[in-house]
Amino acid sequence: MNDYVIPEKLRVVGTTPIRPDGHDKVTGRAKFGDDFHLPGMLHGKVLRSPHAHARIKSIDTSHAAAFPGVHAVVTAADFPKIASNVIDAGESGQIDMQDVADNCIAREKVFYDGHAVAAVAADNAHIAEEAANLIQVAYELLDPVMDVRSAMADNAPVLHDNFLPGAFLAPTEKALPNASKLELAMGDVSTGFDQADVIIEREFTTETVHQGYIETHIVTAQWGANGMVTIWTTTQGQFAIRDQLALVLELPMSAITVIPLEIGGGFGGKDSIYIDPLAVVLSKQSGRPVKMVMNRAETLRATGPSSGTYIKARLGVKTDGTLVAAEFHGAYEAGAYSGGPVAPGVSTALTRYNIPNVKIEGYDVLVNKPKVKPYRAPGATPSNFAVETMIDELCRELKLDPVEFRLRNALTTGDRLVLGFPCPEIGGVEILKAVQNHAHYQSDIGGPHRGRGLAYGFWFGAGLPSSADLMVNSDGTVQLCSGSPDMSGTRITLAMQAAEALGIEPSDIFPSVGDTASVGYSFQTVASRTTFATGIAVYQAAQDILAQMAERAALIWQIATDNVLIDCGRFLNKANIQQCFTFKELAGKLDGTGGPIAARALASPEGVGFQITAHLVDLAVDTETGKVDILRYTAFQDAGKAVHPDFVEGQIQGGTVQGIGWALNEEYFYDEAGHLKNTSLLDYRMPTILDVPNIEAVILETPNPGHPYGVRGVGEVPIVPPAAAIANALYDAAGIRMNTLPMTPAKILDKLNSLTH
Amino acid sequence: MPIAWIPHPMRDMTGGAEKVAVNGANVREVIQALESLYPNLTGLLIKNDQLGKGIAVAVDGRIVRRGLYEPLQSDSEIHFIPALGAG
Amino acid sequence: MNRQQVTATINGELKEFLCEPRQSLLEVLRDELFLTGTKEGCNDGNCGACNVILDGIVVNACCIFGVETNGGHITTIEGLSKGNELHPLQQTFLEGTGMQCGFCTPGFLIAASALLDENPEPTEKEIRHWLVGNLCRCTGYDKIVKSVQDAALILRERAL
Amino acid sequence: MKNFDYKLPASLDELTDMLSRGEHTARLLAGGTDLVVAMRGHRITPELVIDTKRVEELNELSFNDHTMILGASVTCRTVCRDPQVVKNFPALIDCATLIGGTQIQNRATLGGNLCNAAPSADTIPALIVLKAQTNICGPHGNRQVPVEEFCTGPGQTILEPNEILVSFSIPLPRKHEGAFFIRFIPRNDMDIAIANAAASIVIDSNGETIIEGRVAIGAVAPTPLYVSDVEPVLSGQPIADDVIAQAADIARQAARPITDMRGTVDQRKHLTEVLVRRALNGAVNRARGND
Repeated sequence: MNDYVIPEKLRVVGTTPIRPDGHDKVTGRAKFGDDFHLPGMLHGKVLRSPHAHARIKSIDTSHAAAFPGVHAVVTAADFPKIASNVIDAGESGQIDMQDVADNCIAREKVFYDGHAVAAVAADNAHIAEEAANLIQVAYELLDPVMDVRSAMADNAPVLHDNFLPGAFLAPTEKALPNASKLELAMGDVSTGFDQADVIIEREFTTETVHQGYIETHIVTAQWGANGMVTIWTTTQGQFAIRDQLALVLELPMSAITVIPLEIGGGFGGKDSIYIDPLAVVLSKQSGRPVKMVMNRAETLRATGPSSGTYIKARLGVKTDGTLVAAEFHGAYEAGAYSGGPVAPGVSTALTRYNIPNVKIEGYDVLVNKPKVKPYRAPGATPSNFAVETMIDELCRELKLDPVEFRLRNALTTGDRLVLGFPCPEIGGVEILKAVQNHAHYQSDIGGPHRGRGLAYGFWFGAGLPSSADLMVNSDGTVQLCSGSPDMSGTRITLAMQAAEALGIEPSDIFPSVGDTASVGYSFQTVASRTTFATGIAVYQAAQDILAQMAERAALIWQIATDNVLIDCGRFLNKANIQQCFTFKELAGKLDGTGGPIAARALASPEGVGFQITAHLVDLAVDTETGKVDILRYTAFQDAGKAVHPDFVEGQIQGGTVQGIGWALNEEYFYDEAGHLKNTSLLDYRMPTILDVPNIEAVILETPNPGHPYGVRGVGEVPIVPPAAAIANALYDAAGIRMNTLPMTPAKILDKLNSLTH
Repeated sequence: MPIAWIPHPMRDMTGGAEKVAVNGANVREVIQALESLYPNLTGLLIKNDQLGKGIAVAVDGRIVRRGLYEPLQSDSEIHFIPALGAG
Repeated sequence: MNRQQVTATINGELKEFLCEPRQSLLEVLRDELFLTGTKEGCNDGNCGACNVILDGIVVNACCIFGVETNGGHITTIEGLSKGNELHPLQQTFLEGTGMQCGFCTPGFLIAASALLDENPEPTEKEIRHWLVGNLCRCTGYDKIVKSVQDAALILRERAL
Repeated sequence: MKNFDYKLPASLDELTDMLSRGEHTARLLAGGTDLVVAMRGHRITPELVIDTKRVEELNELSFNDHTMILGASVTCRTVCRDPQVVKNFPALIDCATLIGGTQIQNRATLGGNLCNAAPSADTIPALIVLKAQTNICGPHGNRQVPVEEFCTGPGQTILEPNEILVSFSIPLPRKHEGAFFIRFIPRNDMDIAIANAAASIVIDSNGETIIEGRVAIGAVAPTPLYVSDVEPVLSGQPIADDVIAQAADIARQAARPITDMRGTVDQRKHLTEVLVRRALNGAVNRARGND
């Protein structure tokens, strides 16, 4: 696959047109998951396990079924018992559909507080809720295991009796009761550590967090008389929902149409099925469409989250600041079923530095919590927190400037990654130099108990399959339909790329998101991939449109197609440049020259541009209470090419604030029996508008040759460094080294107290 | 000849070799060549004629979508890496 | 069951509807009147997605029973613009990218409109204090604050 | 949510009459910001909900020479926008502007906050140090109870069946009196207090000696706590750091918190000391007119 020649001047890419879907969103007209109504629609409600780990002995649904207004009640017995079947689920990695089915409705055991056990469809949600509470379930309680270290200990309670611990490219190890192992290495760490002048080894723990989208999970399902199923839902991937539903319900994929509605945030958490199959079977049994809405408590108890972790790392450095060896051990919660973010988490732990001798171990660990889901740069925030705070410690120890230290060790284009292959074009050095030259870095911090922290972050991103359809209307406007749900403005960023390629204005293009019956297959909007990968599909479809248009011009002029010159929205006869059509003029002639023109492209681009970033934060700490106040925050990031700079800035700001929440206050709080205690947005403390300052975004552009306009993904990496940057600033402010997330006031106070005692 | 890089956990089975030059027009043929050189590897990379669970392939620095059927140049580098969850 | 008749002026129109006492104003708006612009994010007063103006003040529609609004005047997001003419806040949120997914946007717009009605020249601090009951998970808030500031400026210029 | 009947009485008599019929388990509805959520979570399941918004006595906000009468159903919003409250009771403004966001403050009431009787309730410590009395109306007549005696446990109050909280009587501040409320939460807003504290101080005209001081603390006991032991330590003493520190230490000792997901015993006791110290200093500043 060849690199693209990126044009020096771009006409549309890099501007900031208004998104076409925005008007409906500011007027309340946009249809999100719960805004969809069908005549005769019933409302479904799920009965969830109150226990973290238990065997289901019996379920009595008779009282619920007899409750007035109830039309259907389902349990796992109403669903096919499917065989193990591992599929590639995009950002969720490889998942076993048998696990997915069991997660949707528990069959033999419940594996977490909130695990679905039964569901009811009734005339309204109140009746459904009352009826669901009448279902009687007898449980045999089992000991739960709530953290990775307990789960890996000898004699730990085992979640899945038939669990086979996997090991990446190594014979399966039976030693661990609930964990699979992954190992990566390059060079020779023992030699490396022998060369080191300073070696530090540290341990870290981080708590489980949730993606925290404001719209919960909502689905409406209609079982048609002909056995065709229609789903209206809020999702990051309509095709993923369709495929998973088909596999879980043993239906042909073609029998299911998934219509994606607007999505009220996802961040990785809305990429797969939960209540969807329940709604389908309730609809089948009742003969009516069924809507199911998860409330906030259900969303926190049973969806998301992202892994809690235990990390142990060791770094070796020479006195001149050269990193010579690193060992990284990371155990990530998988939740109730295997398959968490351990691979990207540990693979990105050190990737941004060029370290010759590296050994990495990762563990994917089953615990009695919801099956973890991707969350913005899955797995990278905890590993970055560990490594970047250790780097800061080394800088202090060696009295080296934190930017200089990172510059000395920065991964540059062509350096080998821990995965083995050479790093493609990367602008890390440019990012670090931008930090050095920025007014924030050069400013005085001022005031007591104030500190400044820096952290450097990396994320791979992904390509994956995407589709785009373009259709030219006779007035010269263009319909653009992609298979990628739009979470934050990708309709306009795709339309801009089409406009750039076709030589027309973005306002001439109407972009939409297609359902599974009307557009080509696409993976989910995940992994910072839509503007990049679907953008390439759009670009390719646009090239096809231009070629077809050129044929029409050639036909009209009676010349060979090769003699048509395409120049920025104009078609010219090379031999006689007086003969010229604008895009619109030629579009008007399609009817008499062979009919309408459309093009479809399915792309699966491999030239993913890696994401690199540095975050700089100033904060103040109240040493009597442990409260942190973020004073100033600057995020530097390489966008490759910012298609819509306002939206790139928005991604950086939003991701950073999620990272600040993870750093300071967000955590799942389970009691000893494994009950989730903070099931509301009061106690699951996401940052409010008063908790963060303006995040200044500094966008750099080192083009990605794998994209026709140089685009890199931008969405994920902003969440990676905030925790480490804040921890480093806390050391600067108060002399404390934090080794846990979140860094709550209570933990900060404990550290401060241990300093004085 | 294409060069297959041996992932760290498999090097016990290749006598410590980090890189092995083997013939093959695509990834599948390279793996078959590796397996004939190192029978211990059999079953680790390919199961049921598919790449094993959790394994992805990078050819010349790109994580490729055609997996076993990715065509190779005579100087291609092949890396077997953990599937990053699209990461 | 015991459905009660309620009469309220909603977005300038007198509406009569029946609702069960247990139905929140949010449920009434969305499920009975199909005004689905008002959103449910938490259903316990902690996110602001369900903000509406009731008798001139901004409230969480999830924490009010529909029956409480008998005789009341309610403005929802659907009533913020005058016909097709957007409210300056709607314009600035649109042009200033004061939203990403757009789900929390109606709640922010309603709350911000109540602020600007009371305080035409709010400081950044006043804006942040006023909007603290509105959660946004996408934007990091900066562009929301700026959109409110820009709208305040437009409104002040119009008032001159 | 379980269904229920909803009534909107137009007078106190009508309200007490509805209650006294005793046909249903009834709850009074003021702002609803606690009640609606509790009913949705099945923590409270009344058969009858009586809306108090039309009852004049519960919505009164008036002043006479010595006292403010604050109806139980008066919202935080109304309190915060009343110039006389702002002038006379800045400590009430401190707490009324902290309860939830703007939308919650627009509905939430001080009477509701007291009757909800959460240990962490943010308005109760301020009401205590301001010497607020509750005016209670019931089948056996009216009675007045100091706010510090009103709550008896989490969610529990001294209200007898069919008794209702009508209003608060709060004495207007004396000369050189100042009061202050402060709480500690992990975020900057929208949280339940991990600990909170209110203080009121009367000082002499020289601004050097404490004539009287009161301290109340919250989220550190089953009910908001009036720390009566502080008063003798402050009375007649000079305004000095060590005096205030001693008072704060007494409050710390009076705190008997629990460990839960929001905070630990040690953290809460420590915070009580810090917050009481800061509240006393804040009150002194206000008493000196330096707000």
